[in-house]
Formats: sequence, C-alpha cells, structure tokens
Amino acid sequence: MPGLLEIKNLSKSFDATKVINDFSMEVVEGTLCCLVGPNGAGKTTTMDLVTGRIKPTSGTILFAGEDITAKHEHVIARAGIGRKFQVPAVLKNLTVRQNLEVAYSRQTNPFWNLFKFRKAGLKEKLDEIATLAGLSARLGEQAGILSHGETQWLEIGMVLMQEPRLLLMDEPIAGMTEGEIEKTARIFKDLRKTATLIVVEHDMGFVREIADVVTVMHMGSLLAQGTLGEIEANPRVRDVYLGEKEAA
Amino acid sequence: MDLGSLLNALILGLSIASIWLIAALGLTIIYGAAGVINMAHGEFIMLGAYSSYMLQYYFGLPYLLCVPASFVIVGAVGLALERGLIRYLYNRPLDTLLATYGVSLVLMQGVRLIFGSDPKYLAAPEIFSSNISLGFASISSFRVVILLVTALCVLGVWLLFYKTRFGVQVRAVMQNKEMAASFGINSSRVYMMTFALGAGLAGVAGSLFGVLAIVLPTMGASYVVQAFLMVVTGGGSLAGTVVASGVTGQLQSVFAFFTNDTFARFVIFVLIVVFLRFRPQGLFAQVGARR
Amino acid sequence: MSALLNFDNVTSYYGATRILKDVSFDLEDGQCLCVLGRNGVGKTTLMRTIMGLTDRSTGAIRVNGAEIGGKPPHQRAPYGIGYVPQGRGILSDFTVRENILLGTFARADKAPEIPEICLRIFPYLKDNLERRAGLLSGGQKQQLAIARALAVGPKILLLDEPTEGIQPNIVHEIGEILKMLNKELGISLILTEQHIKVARKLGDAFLMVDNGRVVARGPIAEMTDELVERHMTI
Amino acid sequence: MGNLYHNKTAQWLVYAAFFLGLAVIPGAVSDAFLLNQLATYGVYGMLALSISLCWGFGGILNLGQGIAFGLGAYGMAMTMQMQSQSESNPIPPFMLNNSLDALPWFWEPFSNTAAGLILSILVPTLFCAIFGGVMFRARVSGPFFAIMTLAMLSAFYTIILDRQPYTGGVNGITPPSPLQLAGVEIDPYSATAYWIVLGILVTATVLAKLITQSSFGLVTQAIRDDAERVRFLGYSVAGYETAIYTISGAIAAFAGCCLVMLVQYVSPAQLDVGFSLSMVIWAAIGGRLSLLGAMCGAFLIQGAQSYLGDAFLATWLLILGGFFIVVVRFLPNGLASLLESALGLLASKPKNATTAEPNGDAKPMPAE
Amino acid sequence: APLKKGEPIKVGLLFSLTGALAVPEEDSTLVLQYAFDEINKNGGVGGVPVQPVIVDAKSDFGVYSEKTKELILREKVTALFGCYTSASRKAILPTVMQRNHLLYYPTCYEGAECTQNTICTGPLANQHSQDLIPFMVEKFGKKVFFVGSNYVWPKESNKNAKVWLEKAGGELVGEEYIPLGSSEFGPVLGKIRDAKPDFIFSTVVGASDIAFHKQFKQEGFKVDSMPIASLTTGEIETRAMGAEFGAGHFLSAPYFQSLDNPTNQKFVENFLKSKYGKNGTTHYNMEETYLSAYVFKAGFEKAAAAVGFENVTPRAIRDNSGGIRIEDGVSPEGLIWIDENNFNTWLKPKIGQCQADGTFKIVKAAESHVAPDPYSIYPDSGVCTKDGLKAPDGKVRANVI
Ligand SMILES: Nc1ncnc2c1ncn2[C@@H]1O[C@H](COP(=O)(O)OP(=O)(O)OP(=O)(O)O)[C@@H](O)[C@H]1O
Ligand SMILES: Nc1ncnc2c1ncn2[C@@H]1O[C@H](COP(=O)(O)OP(=O)(O)OP(=O)(O)O)[C@@H](O)[C@H]1O
Ligand SMILES: [Mg+2]
Ligand SMILES: [Mg+2]
Repeated sequence: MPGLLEIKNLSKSFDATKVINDFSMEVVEGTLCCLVGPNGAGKTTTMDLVTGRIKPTSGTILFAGEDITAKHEHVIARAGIGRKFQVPAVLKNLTVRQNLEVAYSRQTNPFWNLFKFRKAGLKEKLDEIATLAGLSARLGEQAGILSHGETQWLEIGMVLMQEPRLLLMDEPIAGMTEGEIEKTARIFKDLRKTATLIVVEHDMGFVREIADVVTVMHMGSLLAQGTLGEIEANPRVRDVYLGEKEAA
Repeated sequence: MDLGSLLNALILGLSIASIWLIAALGLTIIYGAAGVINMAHGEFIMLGAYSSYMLQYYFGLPYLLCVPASFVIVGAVGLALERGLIRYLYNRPLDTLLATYGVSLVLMQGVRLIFGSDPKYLAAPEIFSSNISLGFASISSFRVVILLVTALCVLGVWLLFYKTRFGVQVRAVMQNKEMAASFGINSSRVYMMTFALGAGLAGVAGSLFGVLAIVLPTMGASYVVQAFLMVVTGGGSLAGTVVASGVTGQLQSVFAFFTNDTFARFVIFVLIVVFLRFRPQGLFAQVGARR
Repeated sequence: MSALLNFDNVTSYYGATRILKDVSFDLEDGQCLCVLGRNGVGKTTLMRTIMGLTDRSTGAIRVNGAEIGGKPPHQRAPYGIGYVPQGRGILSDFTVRENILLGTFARADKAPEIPEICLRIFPYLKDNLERRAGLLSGGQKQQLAIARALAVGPKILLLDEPTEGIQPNIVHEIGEILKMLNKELGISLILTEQHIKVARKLGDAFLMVDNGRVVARGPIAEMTDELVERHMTI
Repeated sequence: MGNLYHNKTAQWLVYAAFFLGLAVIPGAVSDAFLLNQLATYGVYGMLALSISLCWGFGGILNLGQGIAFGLGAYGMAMTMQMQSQSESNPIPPFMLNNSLDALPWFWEPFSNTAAGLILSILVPTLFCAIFGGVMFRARVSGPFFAIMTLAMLSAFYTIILDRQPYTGGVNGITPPSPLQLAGVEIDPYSATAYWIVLGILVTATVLAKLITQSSFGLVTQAIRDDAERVRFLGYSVAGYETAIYTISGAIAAFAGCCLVMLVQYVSPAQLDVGFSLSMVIWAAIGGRLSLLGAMCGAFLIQGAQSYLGDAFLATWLLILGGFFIVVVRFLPNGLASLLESALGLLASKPKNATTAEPNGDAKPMPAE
Repeated sequence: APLKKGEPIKVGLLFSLTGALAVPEEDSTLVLQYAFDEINKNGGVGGVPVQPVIVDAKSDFGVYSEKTKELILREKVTALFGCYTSASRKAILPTVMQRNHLLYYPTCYEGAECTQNTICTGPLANQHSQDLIPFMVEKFGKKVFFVGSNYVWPKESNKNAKVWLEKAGGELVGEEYIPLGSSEFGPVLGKIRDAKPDFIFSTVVGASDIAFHKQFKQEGFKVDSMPIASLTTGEIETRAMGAEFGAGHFLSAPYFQSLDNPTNQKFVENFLKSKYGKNGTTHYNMEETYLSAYVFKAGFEKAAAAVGFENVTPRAIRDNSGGIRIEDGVSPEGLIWIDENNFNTWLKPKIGQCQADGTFKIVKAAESHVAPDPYSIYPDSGVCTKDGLKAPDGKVRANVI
C-alpha cells in the first residue's frame, strides 16, 4: 500500500547552499511519524516544501497519490494537509474564537462565503476543540496577548479545526509543562485513528511516547529510519544528534 | 537622431535621476528606517526652499551657505515634529500617513500666511546660471552642482548607516524596538535623530529646487508622489532608492527624447506597476523572516 | 549584604491588566534561580518586567542596590543584564555578526568587539558570521540569542526557556555551558524552564509562580514533587 | 454584558435610523442647492464606504480609488454627452475642436444610454478585477500595493490629460444638459436625484455591512491580520483580496456615475492623487473600521469644508490640518472609536465594582 | 432674483485663495474688490452699491462647481466673476447655463465656446499672436519652436500661431508640451538645442513657466540669439524668476504695468496704495479682471434702462452688454469694447520686452483693435452669434461648450 505522503528525491537549494539533498520519505496512512534531526537539518524546510510555502529545486511530493509539488499553499491545504508552525503563527488581532472559526475551513470559496453567515457544525466543533486546548475561558480574548504556551495550544487547536488528513506539527510541545506534554501525547495518539501525523520534536521522551516510526534527517538528507529503539542504537544518530548522555 | 543628442539625453537622465534621488533621499531614511510614511516630506522640501530664501533675503547669506543652513533649519523642524507628534505613532505606520498629511496642510498654509502666496525668488551665484559644454555634450553647471550634492549626501548617509555604530542602532531599532532597547539602545533618540536627518535632507533638496524651479508654498506637492514611488520601488533601502531613481531618471530622459514628456511619464508609471508585479517587495528588499 | 537583584513587591501591568502581583524575591550573586510555573502564569512577564518591557510596574527592582524600576529599558541592560527572550528576538535582517554586536551596545565598557566566548561555545555561529540571521533554523537562532546575551558581558543572565527547540546533544551542551557560566564565570542566572529535570540539575533556588503570584520558593532541594504536582500539572 | 457598540442588532438599528433620517430630508428641505449639495455628500459617503470596506476590513490600502471612481465618472459623462448629440451632429464639440472627424470607436456604445450606464460600472469593475487579480496573485501587498495603485492612478491621470481629442484633456467633458433616463430629465437639483443617490448609498452600505458579517468578512479580517498564515488554512488569499478590492471598486464606480449626474462635469481632477488621498482621510477620520463612521467622516469633513471654509478663509487649512493631527494622534480608529470607548465605559461600569482579575479588560475588538 | 432698489447688488467672486491656483487667482479677487470699492465710491451701479461675496474655490474643481451653485442658488448673486483656468470654467458652466446665469470670465482663453451666459474680458487665442509672430520672425528669423503646457489653451493658441506663422513665412521646427506643473525642462531644452530655432514661442503657464525661463538660462541658452516670445510671462512671473532670467524675453498682452498713460498711472498708483495692493504689482490678468467690473457696471445700467431696475436678470445684463465700451479714461489698457455677437473683447495687444529690472518696455502696439474670434481656426464649425453657434448650414445651436 502506498503511503499517504510520498516525498521522492526532494532537493532544495537557497543560492548556493543545498538545504535539502535528495531526501525521500513515505508516511503510511494512520501512522504517526516523528521527524527528528539536528538544528538546521532541514525539518522545517521539508514542511515548507510539503505545504507549498517554497518550491523544491527538484523532486516530487505526492499526497494521496496526487502530485502536489508545484501547487499553491491554499490548494495543498484544501487537499487535506494542515500545519502548525515552529514559531507559533496565530492571527494576533483576532480573538481566540475567531481564530478557531477561520480555521474551520470547509468552504473556502470567496463568493460562496459572501453569502454565508452561519457554518454548520461549527459551534459543537469549536466547543470541543476549545476544551481540548484548554482555551474555553479565553475565547473572547485577542490571540496576540496569549502567552507562548497558550499560543501553541491555540495553533494546535486551529489545525484540529481544519480536520486535515495529514497534520504537520513543527515542535508542538516547545514551552509546555510536563503535564501538558502528556496531554498532547494523548491527543496525538487519539488523532491517529482518524488522521496521519508528522511531528517534529527534539524531546526524545515525547517521541518515545508517541512515535510509530522515526525518521532522522541530517544535513538535508535521510540519515536513518526505524523505530525509536533502532534509532537510538544508531551510532551515527547518537553522534550527530542525540549525544552520549541522552542515548544512555 | 544623432549620437550627440542621445549622449546629451543620457547625461540629462543622470541629472534627472539625481534630482529625483535627492528628493527621495530623506524619505528613504524616514520610511526605510523609521517606518514613517511622511506625507509632509514635500513640505519639508518647500521649507528648505523658504529657509534659503529667508536667509538670503533677510540676512544676506550667500547661497552656498544657505544650503547647509537649510539642512539645519528643516532638520530642527523635523526634530520638533518628531518629538511633538510622530513619536506617538511609531507602531501605527499608516496613521503616520494621515497625521503627516495634516502636518503638510499646516505647514503649507502656515508658510502662505507668513510669506504670502506669491512665488519667491532665490538667487544663486552667477556661475551656476551657465553651462558646461564638452564637445557635443552639454550640461548646465547647476545640474552638476545638484549631482555633486546628491552624491555627497548619498555617500554621507551610506557611511552613517553602514559604517558607524549609530547606523547599526538605527537598523536594529527599525527591526525590533524592544530587542534594541533590551540591549541598551535608546530607540526614542534614534528615531528622533533619524527623522531629523531625513527632514534635513529634504531641506537640502528644497534649497536646490528653489534655484532650479520655483519657490512656492505648494511646490512640495509635486515632489512627494514621485519620491514615494522611488522609495517604495526601491524596497525602502538606500541602494534601492538610488537604483530606482537612477533607472527611472534615465528612462524619463530617453523616453522624453523619443516621444514627449507627458508620454514618458505615463510609461514610467506603467513600468513601475509592471515592475512591482514581478518584484512585489521592490528592489533589494530582504526576504521576510521565516516561520 | 544586599542581593544582586532584588524584587520588592513588584506588580506589573499590560494596559490595565495586572499580570504579576506583588512579587518579591532576591537573586544572590552567583546564584541560579529557576522560575517555574504553568503556561501563562507570568514567567515571561517576570523577565520582561526586569527589562522594563511591560507597560507599567510598581514596587522596587534593584540591581546591586541601585533602583532600576523607573528607568527606561535601554538604561537597564548596562547594569549587566543579558536577556534571552522567549521567541529569541533575533533581528532577521542583520547578519549573525551584527546580531551578536547588538549585545555589545549594552556593555559597560562599550567595546565594539565580539567577546570570544560567544563564538567558542557555538561553533556554528563562528562559521556563519556573515549569514543573514533570519535564515537560520530555529535552534540556530536560539544559540545566537544566547551568544548575543553573553556579548553584553552580563552579571545576570535572563534565560526564557533557552533550550526550547534545541537538539538534544546541544541541550545538554547548553546545560553544561550555563553551568560553566554560572559556576566558573560567576554569572548569576534567572532561568525559566518547563523541564523539571533541567531545573533540578542547574538551579540553586526556585521560584514557583501561579496566576501572577509567587506561590513557593526556596533552595532547589525543597522543590518537592508535591509542589510540582500542585502548580505545574493541569 | 458586552459593549453595545459591538452588538450586531444595535448596529443595524443605528444604520436604519441613520438612513431613515437621510430619507426624510427632501420632505423637510426645499432649498435646491442644499439638496444638491447633500446628494453630493452622499457620493463622498459612498467613496468613504468603499475605502472603509477595502482598507478598514480588507486591510488593503488603496490610494488609487480615483481610478474606479474616475472611470465610472467618465463613463457617465460620455453617456450624458452623447445624449445631447444628435443624428445630424454626432460628434461632441470638443472633439471637433481637436480635429477629430469621426466618433472614436470606444465612444460608440455610449450613444445608447443603457449600454453607456452598464459600461460605466462594468469597465471600472472589470479593471479592478483584472488589475487586482494580477497583483494579488503576485502577492503584492501592504505599502507596495498602495504605491502601485498610486502609480496606476497617476498613469491614468497622465494619459487622460494627454489624449485630449478623446477625453477633453484637462478641461474634461461637460455635458450641456442633465441626464435623461427613459425620456425623463433628472434635474440634479431635484429630490429625484437625491433619492437616486441615497438609494444607491443605502444598497451599497447594506451589502457592505452584510459582507463584513459573513464568513467572507471573517476571512478577510484574518487576511488583514496575517495573509501568509491564512493560506495554510486553505483560503485563496488572492481570491479574497481581489473580491473585496473589486467590490469596493464597483461602489466607487457608482459614486463616479452619481457625481457626474449631479454636477454634469468630469475632468482628470477626479483622478487626481489628492482626491484619492482625501477619500482615505475621510475614512480614517470617521473610523475606517466602521462603515458608518467612515461615511460620517466624509460628511463631516466635506461639510466643514463647505460651511467653515469661507468663514475661516486664511486659517481654514490650518484648522483642518490640525484637526487631522489631533484625531490621528488621540483616536487611532477615528471618531467612531470615541463612541466605541464611550459605550465600552458604559458596559464596564458595573463590572468595575467586582474585582478586576487579570485578563479583565479585553482589548477593543478588531472590527466593529 | 428680483432686485430691490436701495439694496446692494450681490456679485460672486469665485477664485481660489488657497492651493496651486492661488497665485494668479488671489490677485483677481483683490483687484475686483478694489474695483468694486472704486465703483461704490463713485455712486455704485445703477445707484446702489455692489456687494462682492467672496468664496474660496481651493483650487479644486469640485469646489468650483459647488460654490457656483451656492452663489447662484443660495446667495442669489446677480453675476459671477470667476475662474482663471479653462478647466474650472468648464466645471461651472453647466450650472451657469442651466440657471441661465452670467459669468464674467476675466482672462485669456482659447475660445471655441459659444454660450449665452459668459462675457470675457481677456484676449482670445486669435488676438494674441497676430502681431507677435510676424514681429518675432522679422526681428529674429524664420525658425520657431513651440513650447507649451500640456492642455487645451496652449494647443489652441499654437494652432492660431501657426496660421500667423505661415503668413509671415516662418518655419515651425518643433512643438513640445510638458505636463502641467512640471518643473523639469531638460528634455525639452535638449530638443530645442538640436532644432536650433531662431526664437521660442511659449505658452507654458504657472510655476512651470518660471522653471522654464530659469533652466533656459542655466542650460546656456542666450536670450539675444534665441529669445522666448511668451503669452504668459508677465510681471509676477519675472519677479518670481528673478529679472536676470526674464530680461530680454518678450510678452504679448493687452496690458503692461509700464503702459504710459494717465489712466494706468492712476490705476497702478492707487491700487498699490490701497489695502488690496499687498502683492506689489499689477499685471495683464489683473487689469483684465479690473475691466470686467466696469463691463458689469455698464451692462447692468444698460439693462436697467431697458427693462427697469427691478427686472434686471443676469441674462438681461448679458443681452445688453454687446457693444459696451470702456473708454480710455477708465480702462488702463486703453479703449476696449465687447463684441456684439460673441461677447468677447475687442482690444489692442501689445508686445513688451522684459528689462533688466523686471519691468516691460513696450516695443510694439497693435495699430488698431483686434476682433475676438472664438472659432477663428474652426471656420467649419460656424460663427458664434448672440443666440448660439450658427453652423454653415444655418442652424443655430445654443450652449455650445
Ligand atoms: N530561505 C532560506 N535561505 C537560506 N537558507 C535557508 C533558508 N531557509 C532555511 N535555510 C537554511 O536551511 C537549513 C535548514 O533549516 P530548517 O529550518 O529546515 O532546519 P530545522 O531542521 O527545522 O532546524 P531546527 O530544529 O533548528 O528547527 C538551515 O541551515 C537554514 O539556515
Ligand atoms: N501584551 C499583553 N497584554 C495583555 N496581556 C498579556 C500580554 N502579554 C501577555 N499577557 C498575559 O499575561 C499572562 C502571562 O503571560 P506570560 O507570557 O508571562 O506567561 P508565561 O508564564 O511565560 O507562559 P508560557 O510558559 O506559556 O510562556 C498570560 O495570561 C497572557 O495572556
Ligand atoms: Mg525547524
Ligand atoms: Mg513564557
């Protein structure tokens, strides 16, 4: 069975530097794949490429069998890929509620939306997600004043509102307390029933908790792939990424 | 069409470019560094012309001294304006547009009330009203003066912004005021100096334009739109404005040579639109931050 | 002897909203103080209050006995405070070098050179001094932010979740570096951390914040699991 | 309880009262001049409305609204001019004086009033759709878009000025008699003319208001906040931007038509940079985030200009400039925000009595 | 508006007192106030004083249009005096015509208009160049270069000039128009340098005109070998540009401040002394405006005699204004009269040369009065008559603009 997302021989250069170098990976539907690697390995860049934020120098990206390589961001998003950014990106001048409402993007056509005043199913969904993200009490507030951790939660909430088939999570737990990390792990594991996830994280404890597969990138290329155990045993990975202490 | 006239057109293009550049230079600093959309820039130019006129007419200052003196006077006006108004608006760039539009009305009418609405005469040394001709190329000596002053100002601004600690401070404040402040930079002072400098440069431009064209309360209006086009097309950077003015000045001259002035202008406006279509961030703009 | 940094009944506001409420604590010379608490309790606000970046604060903030509470932000850093903000605050249009140089503006001696320690600790930065900082990866930016704060030549280093987004072996390294800065160079640290483990390892003392108030404090050894349970889980 | 200002029902009630007030004016006023003048203000109100929609809600600062307005106005003037030409005398006098001996092809359709009126709206709307489409697709935004509209406006201005035989140059087009609709002459000083303008204004306002309250409006606000982020939610940012820019352009085109109906005159001054700037100023002074506020801004400034301008001859511009400065300095969201904070104060009074815990006062809502 | 004996007659002064047009138009307002003061001192019009209603059109055509309506409908003035540019005149004419009102348009313009509601006291395009062109060709040579601002009046004036140029055996070596308000003459001067004309015929207006003369000299052109013959460069302009830039160039106008006759001397002296003389000079545009007040006085009195004071309407004034003469004793430029058909003015254009001190020396005056002809270059359009434009086929169309 082919993967939901297939990245084939992807390369990306900025000016002279090759940031992604002949990188391939495949994510099977219904799994949770953790993408790890040193700072600057190209994880975020890979997400940029998948979501159409930048265009690759070469290579193809297939989503559900369809080539999405040169597509626009919104087309890719509509196809069912949602993304949480590494630097949390929420709509700062809108309220938390409005943020979630906008993210509920079943109808995206501007002309249809001109005549749309109420969205079916919005209220229930919104309540559900807000509770999940712990933001129920802050729905009326402007998103710009949230603390870092709250912003992270809001953005996760927005991605969930989108109901995508594939979720790209770039460092979702940065700045969360340990309790919240556990909660996030639970949510992610739950999500796996209905969606596919790619999670970028440096927190190995979290990765251990959630990952079905771990993919390691280094200098824009695939370094290793396998279960966490296999990865942790890989000397190259320990060398460039984990360090002796963590692996021990 | 012969080569000589084309050469003349090219030389003239350089001169037009320098005029547009000196008009836009102060604006580049104010917009590029402080993010203020200064609609009163044209009136700063006008004030430059009037301060030169005033110094010359009432105090008999020689023209060549009027130019730097205008820098100081208009710079001081800019400083006062910054302290009194602009500094409250730094995090609202579009509002600066509106507020400075109000300022421009006040300055224009204020000058009219003081000096009257009739055009004023600004005298320059006799040698400036002659021309230099080399073979079949010819240019007026005053245009050479403008070119030199412009070059000098650009060089000065460049040195200040890219070679001094002050320059680093300005650019730091412009990107992130809080961070700059956290590292000991007095952003309020930096803004103030930047704004005054930009205003002062407009003053220099004014004292030059007063000799080239006319001294009137409304004279500034004709420069401000052009200056904005240059600054924004250039992406808000110094190098961008220099190149944008250079290219459009040349184009204006060459198109006017082949067709006429009005049509040349039309073409330039359209070209700017087309250009921005393909480089939506202007010339030399930095790529935005990543997410 | 008075403390290096002293908060005396500090209340801090954004607009009309009180975020920090009557916070008092001392940071002794050479100490590493960990500030802990759930999301949104006011840890970042505490840091920003020290730097003068909140809208308003009352109460006294003293560095070495000198009151800085009423001073504008740019006059605070020269007291020897280096700040690594949450979200890093890198100036994207500057090169790596210029970003580090920014730190030197707050030096007491005004020397416009990059102190060698900044580059020694972070080899990536050393090799990429002329790169535009906006293009760096998240972790690289974090390293840069620490280097920049070190360029201040600080007596106190404020670190707002400094290991966020950093690869494990460098987290470890940063831990070592902070320990080194603290123990060998005698720089005092105020550190917010979500990882109790890291806090336990580095900290000398802790400050537990909840809803803008200090709810517990003491030497790190007194930070019981029960306390953590009560104030840090949801 | 929330701020009454943000209460949708209250907003609609205020709108209804406002327009009802405007509607009864012709009954109360018999001064032909005043009626004509008020109708002209209605045109300015339409323009402020269009700016508020595009800039306030869409976040697209348009310094070239004069393009759509001017094209609409020219279309109307051409239609009216052709109404006064006859079979035997098909060419407008100014063309004859510019040695044209045949009607230019693009003037032909305007011989038919219906076609002329349709074109007057269609051409500017299409222009906005195409220009906006191309530009927003290329992701031109912020000040860059503003400057492009400015450049485009200047280009139009210059070319209309230069093509004197076809456009009348700087003198513009002066249809000698008022507009005739279905054989009836619409006296610009009559209540009929006033009603027409008011009718269009009300329709435009209601549509605009509905738009801001629809899902479209929410997405547009999101785009204003962070266009980049919204793309990843699946919305075509360019599509939304083009749509709001075009709708606002269409309103401006209607305004252009109405103006010419009222003054029987069009000239490049309608495409002057200064005029487009004043539209932005009206909206800003009144409150760009409030449609009604923006309109009132136009009424206020133009009214003051008409009635105070001559009383304070020499100092009028000083007063006006000073007023702008004060409003911008102290009321970032225009005069409408004065009402907003007043109502906000009312709403929060009882709450102040209880303890103001953190997060008590939310910042003002992003839109009305 | 029925007039009442004993109540002042209201007239509207519709000029820009602020904005770009304020430079010429402020002077127009001042001189009209002076003229009406003078008229009122000498018994007023038809025995009652004239009360000018002054408004500011703010250099904005929209305001011109609005103020026109206000003056006519609300102030109920008997006549309007206003406008300096053709564009503003066109902006208000629909209203003036619709209300069958009366506009005194007191400056030079291009003609090609035939309404029943205007009286013009300035020269038409055909009157200006008739003398100037032959004079220049004879004195400096055949080759001429036309430079003008890019709008209607310069283009029409140049069409007229071409007619006279051909008659004088001259040769047109170039024709350029620069955008209104532009102050960059580099490209045009470059073309002039290449074309090597013997003189330049200029219809550049306003601020541009000053920039033109300055840059002309700065670019090394010599006034002795290639002077500028202008229709616009009068006393205010030469003062603003500095006499050194104006000296030696020529102007054709019906009036110069230096005209040597007792009426003018009295006019200049009294005007400059009065509270309206603050701008320190008189020039052709002011004098033409001044005359319009007297044309109004004469027209009104004639109409009052014909229909009775109470029944004087704007239209009646206009219909009675044909043939009105302003005699030497009143008119600083010498006798003028209003044409009975097209209601423009018969006058004597003069050619002045700017001197080193900025004043003008009259070097030639027309021998006889020159007839105004608004359709001189469009004979096919017809002839302007009292009731409208009479086409060659005999049809008369009213309100042609
Ligand atoms: N627009 C760009 N221009 C030039 N270089 C870039 C650009 N974007 C990314 N890079 C470089 O590409 C490399 C990979 O960056 P990326 O952000 O993908 O790393 P990452 O794996 O997400 O790291 P981290 O874990 O620190 O977030 C970095 O060295 C970065 O500097
Ligand atoms: N500019 C602001 N205006 C109003 N309230 C604010 C502002 N900034 C932050 N807050 C509020 O202050 C509270 C504390 O925020 P702070 O950023 O200090 O939290 P934190 O403890 O650092 O949390 P985290 O661990 O998520 O970073 C939050 O409730 C936040 O919403
Ligand atoms: Mg990353
Ligand atoms: Mg925080």
